[in-house]
Parts: sequence; C-alpha cells; structure tokens
Amino acid sequence: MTAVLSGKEIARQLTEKFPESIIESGQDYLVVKNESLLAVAAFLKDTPELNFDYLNFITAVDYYHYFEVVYRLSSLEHNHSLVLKTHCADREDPTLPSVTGLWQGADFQEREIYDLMGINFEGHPNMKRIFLWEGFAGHPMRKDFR
Amino acid sequence: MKFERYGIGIVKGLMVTIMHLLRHPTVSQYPEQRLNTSRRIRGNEFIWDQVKCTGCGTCTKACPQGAIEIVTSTSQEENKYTVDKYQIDTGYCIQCGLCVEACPYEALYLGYAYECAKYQRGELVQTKEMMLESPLRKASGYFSPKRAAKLPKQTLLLERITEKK
Amino acid sequence: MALKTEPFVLNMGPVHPSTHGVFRMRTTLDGEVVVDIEPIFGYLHRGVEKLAEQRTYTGIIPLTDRLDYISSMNNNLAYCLAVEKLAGIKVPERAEYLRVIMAELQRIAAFLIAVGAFLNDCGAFFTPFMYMFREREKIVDLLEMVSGQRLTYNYIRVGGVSQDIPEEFLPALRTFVAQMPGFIDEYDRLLMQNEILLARAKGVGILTREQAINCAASGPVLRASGVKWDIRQADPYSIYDRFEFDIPTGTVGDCYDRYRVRVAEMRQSLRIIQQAMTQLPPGPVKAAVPHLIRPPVGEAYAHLEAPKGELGFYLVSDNSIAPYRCHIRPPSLINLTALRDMVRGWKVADLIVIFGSIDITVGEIDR
Amino acid sequence: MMPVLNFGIHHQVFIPAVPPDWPGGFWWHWLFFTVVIIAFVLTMVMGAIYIERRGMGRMQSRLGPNRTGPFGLLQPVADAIKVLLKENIVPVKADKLVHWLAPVVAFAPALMLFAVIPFQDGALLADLNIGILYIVAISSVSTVGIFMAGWASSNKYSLLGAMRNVAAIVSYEMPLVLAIVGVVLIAGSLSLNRIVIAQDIPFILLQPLGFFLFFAAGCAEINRSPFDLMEADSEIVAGFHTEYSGMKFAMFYLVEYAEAIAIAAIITTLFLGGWRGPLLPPWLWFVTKVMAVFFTMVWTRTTLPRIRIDQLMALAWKFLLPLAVINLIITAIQVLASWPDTLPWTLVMIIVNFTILAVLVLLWSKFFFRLGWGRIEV
Repeated sequence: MTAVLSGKEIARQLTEKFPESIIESGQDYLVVKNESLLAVAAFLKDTPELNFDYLNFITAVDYYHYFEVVYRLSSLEHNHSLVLKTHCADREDPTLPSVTGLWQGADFQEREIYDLMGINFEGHPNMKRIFLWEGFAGHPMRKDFR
Repeated sequence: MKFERYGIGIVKGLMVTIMHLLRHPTVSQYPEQRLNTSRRIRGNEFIWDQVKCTGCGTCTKACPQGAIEIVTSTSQEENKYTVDKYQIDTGYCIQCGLCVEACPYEALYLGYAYECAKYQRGELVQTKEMMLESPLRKASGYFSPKRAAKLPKQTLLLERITEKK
Repeated sequence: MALKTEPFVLNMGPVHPSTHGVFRMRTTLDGEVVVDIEPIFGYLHRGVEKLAEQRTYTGIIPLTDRLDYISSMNNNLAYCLAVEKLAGIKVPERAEYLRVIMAELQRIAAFLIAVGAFLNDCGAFFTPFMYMFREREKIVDLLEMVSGQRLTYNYIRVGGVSQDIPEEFLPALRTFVAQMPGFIDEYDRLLMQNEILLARAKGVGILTREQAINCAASGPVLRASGVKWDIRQADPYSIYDRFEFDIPTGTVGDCYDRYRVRVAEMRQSLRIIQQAMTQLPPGPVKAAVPHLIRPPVGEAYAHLEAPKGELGFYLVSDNSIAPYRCHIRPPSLINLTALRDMVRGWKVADLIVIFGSIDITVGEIDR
Repeated sequence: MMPVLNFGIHHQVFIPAVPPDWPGGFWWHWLFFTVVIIAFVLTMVMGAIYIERRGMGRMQSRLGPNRTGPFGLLQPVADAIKVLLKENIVPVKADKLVHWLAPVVAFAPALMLFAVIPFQDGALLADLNIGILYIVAISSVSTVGIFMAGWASSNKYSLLGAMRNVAAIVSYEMPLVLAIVGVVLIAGSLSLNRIVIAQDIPFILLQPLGFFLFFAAGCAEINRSPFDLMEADSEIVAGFHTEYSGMKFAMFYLVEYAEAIAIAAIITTLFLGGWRGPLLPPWLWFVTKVMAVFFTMVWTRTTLPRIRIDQLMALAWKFLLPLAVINLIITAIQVLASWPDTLPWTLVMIIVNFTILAVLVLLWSKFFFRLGWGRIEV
C-alpha cells in the first residue's frame, strides 16, 4: 500500500529549510507559495529519505478567485505519496514556474493546463496549446468559460 | 553453441501459419449466418410499457445524453400522471442503459434488435406509439432476468470453434 | 557521413495506417533518419473533463467508456473507485470479485490488441493481428454476455457492478481460462523468437530506467525499463491484495522488452482470474447507492493499473450531484513524453515500431 | 523449322537465326507468343491474386474473398472492374507526364521478362542464347518506372518508397546474378531452355545454397515480404503508389504480381526443372511449380515481419553477397572436378551440397554477419 505522507510532517521539515513557504498543510496535502514551488519541489525530489522521483499527475482546479494547481508526487523507492498544491490568484495572466526541469513527465500536462486553464508555466521549453488549435479564444476548463 | 537464433524462430513461425490452413476459420458469414447476440444486448430500440409507466421521469434524469423527452399531465381520477408525449431520440442515445436501470417500475426496456440503421436522422426518433412491444420488437434481457431467460442462448466463439488445444 | 543532406518535414498522420487513431507526428527526417519529432494531439478532443462537470456522478460512467475505448472496464473501475473514495461507499464482496475478473479479462483483451498492433507495425502482415483479435473476440463475447455491449461496457457502477453475471458465464470463463495459455504459447511460437522481429525490436527505442521514472511513464512501458512497479501490488485497490501474481519486468527497456512484458502479463492476468473465479462468493453485487450521489465536499484521487499504465481520476466535489472538477490522468499521453528522446536517430521504420510499442489510444490522449 | 509446332525436337540441333520459309517469317511466331504471354500473365496474375488473398485469409484464420463467383474465383475480375471504374486522381503538384508514364515504364519490363521463359520445350517467344542475361538486364528496368512514380507524385512517402526501392534493387542485383551464375556453370548454357533441358535432377538439389540466395534476393528484388519496404503500409502508407488511383494504380498492382510470377517462373526454370516432370503435360507442370513457388512467397509474407532498410542493405552486402561468391567458387570446383553423372555420385553431391548450405548459413550468421548499428547520433 502506498503510504500517504502527512502534509503536516513534511511542512515541518520544509519550514526549517524554507521559512514562510507553506500556506497551509493538511493530513494529506500541502499548499506552498508559488514563488517557492520550485525550491520545495527540488527539495522533495532530491532529499534521499523523501525521494519523490515520480510525478503522478498535475492538474488545475478553478475556484473562481484563484486557481489551485495540484501535483501528486510519489516515490517508487519508498512507496509513499504526497499531494503538493499551490495557488495562483491572478486571473488575467496566471503564471507558475514549470517543473519540467525536475520531472520531464510534466511536459504535456503543463501544456494541457495552459491550453485548458490558461496558466502559463515559465521555463517550459514548448509552452503552446496542446489539444485546441492556435488562436482558440479562451480556456475552456475555466468555470467562467462560455 | 546455441542455434536458437539462426532461422529456428522463422521456421517455427512458418509452421504456425501453415497449420492454420487446417483449422476452421473463425469468421461467420454475416447476412446469411447470424449468431445470437447476448441476452442482455443493449440494442438500439426501446420498448416502452404503456401500462406500467407512471410518467415519473426518472429515465429522463438518468439519461446522460438528454435523449429522452417526456411530457405528462396530471390525471384527475387516478393518483398517476398520464404520459402525453414520450419520445427517445436514438440518434443521441449511446445505449448506456442507465434509463432502464433507473426505471423504478420496469416500464422501459432496451430492444433486442441491432439492425436499426435509418436513412434519415428524423427517423431515429422513437415516439411512444413506436415503442410498444410487439413480436417484431422484442425486448432484451438487460436488467430483466425473466426476459433474458426466454431469449436464445448467446453464440460464443469459445464454444463454436472446435480447434484442438 | 560526409554526404550533406537536407532535412525535410514529414507529417505522419492524422491519417496514417499506424498512428493508432488520429494522432499526428510532425517528423523532421534526414533521409530515413528521424532528426526530430513533435507529437501533435487534439484531433479527438471531446472535452470529457468539461462534460463531466455537467453530468451526474452515474452519468459520467458512459463517458469513461469512451476514453481508452479498448479497455472500458478498467476506466469504469478507476472512476468508480474515485467516487467511492470520495463518498465513502463500501462495495459488496461479490462485486469486488466480479470487478477484478472483468478488469483482468479486459486487460488481456487490451494487451492482445497492443501486441497485435505492435507486431503489425513491425510489418507482420495482419497475421498476428488476426490471431490476437480472434482471442479478443472470445473475451468480448464474455463481456458482452454480462454487460450487453461489445465495446463500451458501462458495467461497473458506483458501489458495485450493474447486474450479476448470468449463470452461463462461469462455465464459459472456465473454458476460456483453460484454453488461453495454449494460444499464448502459439503466439510465442509465431513471432517471439523470430530473427527479423529480434532485429527490429531488440535494442530499439531504449528507455532507460531513470528516464522512464522521470518521464512518469507507467504500466508496461515503465516495467519494461526494469522498474518493478505495478499499482496492483504497490498500492492495492479493490481486492488485489488477496491474489498471488508476479510482476514481469524487462531489463533493457527496448521495444522487445515492452512486447515481452505484455505477453507475460497476460499469463499473470489469467492467474488472477483463475484465483478470483474459485474464490467468488455469493451475495449482493451492488451497495445501496442513491440515484443521485452527493459526495461530501472534498477531493479524491484513485488510480489503478490500466493496460496502458496508471489511470487515475482526480475528483473534486462541492456536495452537488455533479463533480466540481474531474481530472483524468491519461497514461497514454504521459507515456508519450519520452517518445521524442526514444526515436531520435532511428529510422522512420523504427519510429513506427517504437510508437507501436508504447501502445496508445488516442481517445485517452485527447479526452 | 518452327519451334511452335515441334516441341522437344530442336534442342539437339543448333538453330541458326534465319527466318523460316513460310510467309511472314518470325512474325507469326512473334504474334502467337505475344498473345500467349499476355494472356498467360494476366491469367496467372489473377490466379496469383486469388491464391494470395484466399491463402493468406485461411492462414490468418479467416476465409478470404468468397462472394464473387464460385469460391470467390471472380474476385480478381471484380477488383479489376472496380479499379477501372475509379476516378483517376492526379495531385496538383505532380509532374503530370512522368506521373502518367511511370506505370507503363514499370509494366513493360514485367511483361518482357516472359519472352525468354520456356513454357514447354522450345515453347517460348525468343530462345535467346543469352536468355538469363536478358532477364538480369530487363528485370531491373521496372525500378525506373517505380522511381518515376515516386518522384512524380510529389509526395514524401512516395519518394521515400521509391528511394528504398532503388537502394534495394541496386544491392540485390549482385547476389541475384551470382546465384544464377552457379546454375549457368552447371548447365553450361545461358539459354533458359537449355538450362531446363540440362536439369535431369532439379538444380535445387545441386544448388541448394544458390536457390536460397536467389529466393531471398528475388523476394527483395520484387519487394515481397519480408523485404516489402517500398510499400511498407505501416510506415510509409503505400510507398511509391500512394498517389495513384484508378487504372494507373491497377497497372502497378499488375506489375507487382507479374513480377512475382516472373520471379517464380525464373526460380522454376532455374532450380525446379522448369516444365519437366512425369505424367502431366509440361505446361501444367510449369504452372503448378510457379504457383507452388508463389505460394511460398505468400506464406512468408503472411508470417514474417518487415526488415528495416539498413538491415536490408546489411543482409545483401554482408550475408548474401559473400555467400553467393563462396557458392560460386564451390560450384566452379565441383564443375571442374567433373564428377561422374551416375546415381550414387549424384546422391553424394546432393548431400554434400545441402551440408554446405547448412554449415555456411550457420557459420556466417553466427560469426561473420553483424547487422550493425541502427541508431545514428543526430
């Protein structure tokens, strides 16, 4: 059984290393500030006892006043998982750092989020629409898309 | 010295294909030779029971495609709705069977027939007069074990092919 | 390589015999050599995730059929597991066993298509494809018997399965399980040791262990690279912890390993079916679940080992009858991440073989 | 003396190429055999299509075409009619003239091959004393047509297919010719009719390695599976004839099968004793043997995957060519040693030759043959 690591536990480790990076932490999730996302992700990936080498998926949820981007990380070695979240409040031009440098598997998923949610991932090598055609107006997975 | 890779694999493969000349082909000649479909086939017709239907509209709510249209009026005498209009657009229908599953009065069935292609889209709409059960329009046994038991047994490729092994 | 040649762009697809649907690869070729490729998706985009936000929890099940349309049962199961996790529904024992049987039958059917299509891409002129389809037909017959449909089964429900199996199902399943190993042996004889296939697939399109993990590859693609990771054992869902089976892994991560892993997994699936068949208890097949499910506010992610890899559903509920957000983790899409690195420098013919060995369904990529 | 009417007599005497003393000279002979050859090729192609589709169907656990006529025998006719009625589509950017000319250029040599193939003793259009040289010369001309088709279509798939075809033909001509030379050495003649007459025992027994090489190289030459790279349907859609439709496509289809029949006929003539055989009339023996060889081609096509272009090259240059040279040397030694033509010695020869085949193929594939690297750093 994949052990779900406690977000609170990880949050404690993280605050030692990156103070003021955690917004909120729950039993099975962890919300980090989007400016410290990359550092936290790199820490989670590279720390040997955590070793989150596998990115299950990335998705974004539109909560009207902010976007929540969800990263589910697993470690194939230790067989544990963690849900990492970050918020993105800007609706006009939401921007987040790209994690493709850490996990290449994020490539198409970040493009998908950009296509359907309109969140721009900085540092992505090929940030363009994936399913819809170039020139499509709007981002259909947003709740206010008509 | 292992000779595994020097032609043996090719010869083995050639033997498998040539042996198939002696076996029965697994195909059936469709228009002449019809195999029995599953007893629970979700065919593309609907069978509607006028007596059992109370006009509750559960099927309409259950339909994920919005293909079912029902218009009812309250009847004075009985504690029941009269169904004024009941029609299913099988052009929208995806044969998921959720309406049949949802019907609390067992008034709606899927049909047993599967050759219901039409030339025009309008003909795909089935109205309530068209949906009554008749010997030509058999209901399938989907969600109705009683009906299923009466239908012919499904032809299985598993049993039809008498290959060795 | 003193000869200077000019690269040219070739659009493979969306209409091409072996792109497994409407998938397009914008390839840059230097003669026969693939210099660069860019996969282009979206020709089958139907907006399933958006549609799901407007449907009831039960009404989404037919939609999931149409994601990876050659393994509908697994899609149904993944979605239902997510809803059950979200709403806290307990599934009856018999239903769990039926789910396992159906999911494993479906897995065999999907692998048969995957292997058949892969061999067809290698150029074996439809023969393995036809043989595999013959076997798949037997499975489809069985699944048609229980669900009434041959492709989009829509059989598994939130809280169980839609209806109990008919009485003629188990004898037929027994015959199938007894026959199938013989047929798998036959396919092994047909092409497993074929020298041409070895030349075409061995050492071609190597995906290293590190890269497979980094690219979040899953399923046979990941296991062929030597990672022993199967969600059925790593994170057992349903009742998979009760069965004994091995996880076949490859060593190199080339096309041949991926092919071999799939064939070996068919045997393991048969083992699981055999165990599930003997243990199948009597009882109800569906928990009492209301027509319109209103799960509490929250989110849930349930994943399972689909034939293509890790299929997951991430559901967010706002306590209404439809999910607030329904995200699908498509294994086909994510497995393609490494495609570019795998095919660069190989020939056009290898591109097709490598692409075939990843085994995608466009319905799932585009959603 | 006219060979048309006197089967089986003239081969002892050398016939000078003077016109016979009847009106028209060679023209009647020419007319008769042209008609016979065209009829023969068309019939055989239809038979071949039928055998291919039905045989392949049965090997693939299905039936194959069985609706048109009894047992689906008229399926090739139906196909032909269908394809004749189809619209002829030419791409806008195609080179119209070359596009139009290509099927013809490809088709003519395929027919011309049959000019020197004996259907019976002496029953052939032209008993050239350099018959086999003629075949070698003519058989690769089709490539020009195919390359024209690939070029003129202005389609990248077509071009890839055509390029592959040219590469394959250039490489496979070599082992093909060397395999033939072994037969010529034993028979002592280049005339196909003489070669058949020399075959008291079929040359496949004396030249098993030569047969193997010729079969492989021949399959590659006419692009039958596993060497069907030029129209590899799973890779480059349909190769050189992607942009062809209607009658022009039918021509290519015809070429494909006519060439297959031609190679089968050459194999029959060179290795299987041609029209010779007991009981049945010679032409029937010939047709039966051709169809048997063609069936073998269908059989391999049904079973084997396709090899890659660099592997195709490697196979030609590193495997078939050296073996062909070795085969030639061994044959030359055998011929020079001039073993007595009696039964026990012939049996010994057969055994020796088969042993050489097995040992050489195994040794070569084990120790000397390497496919080479498939990947190129880009």
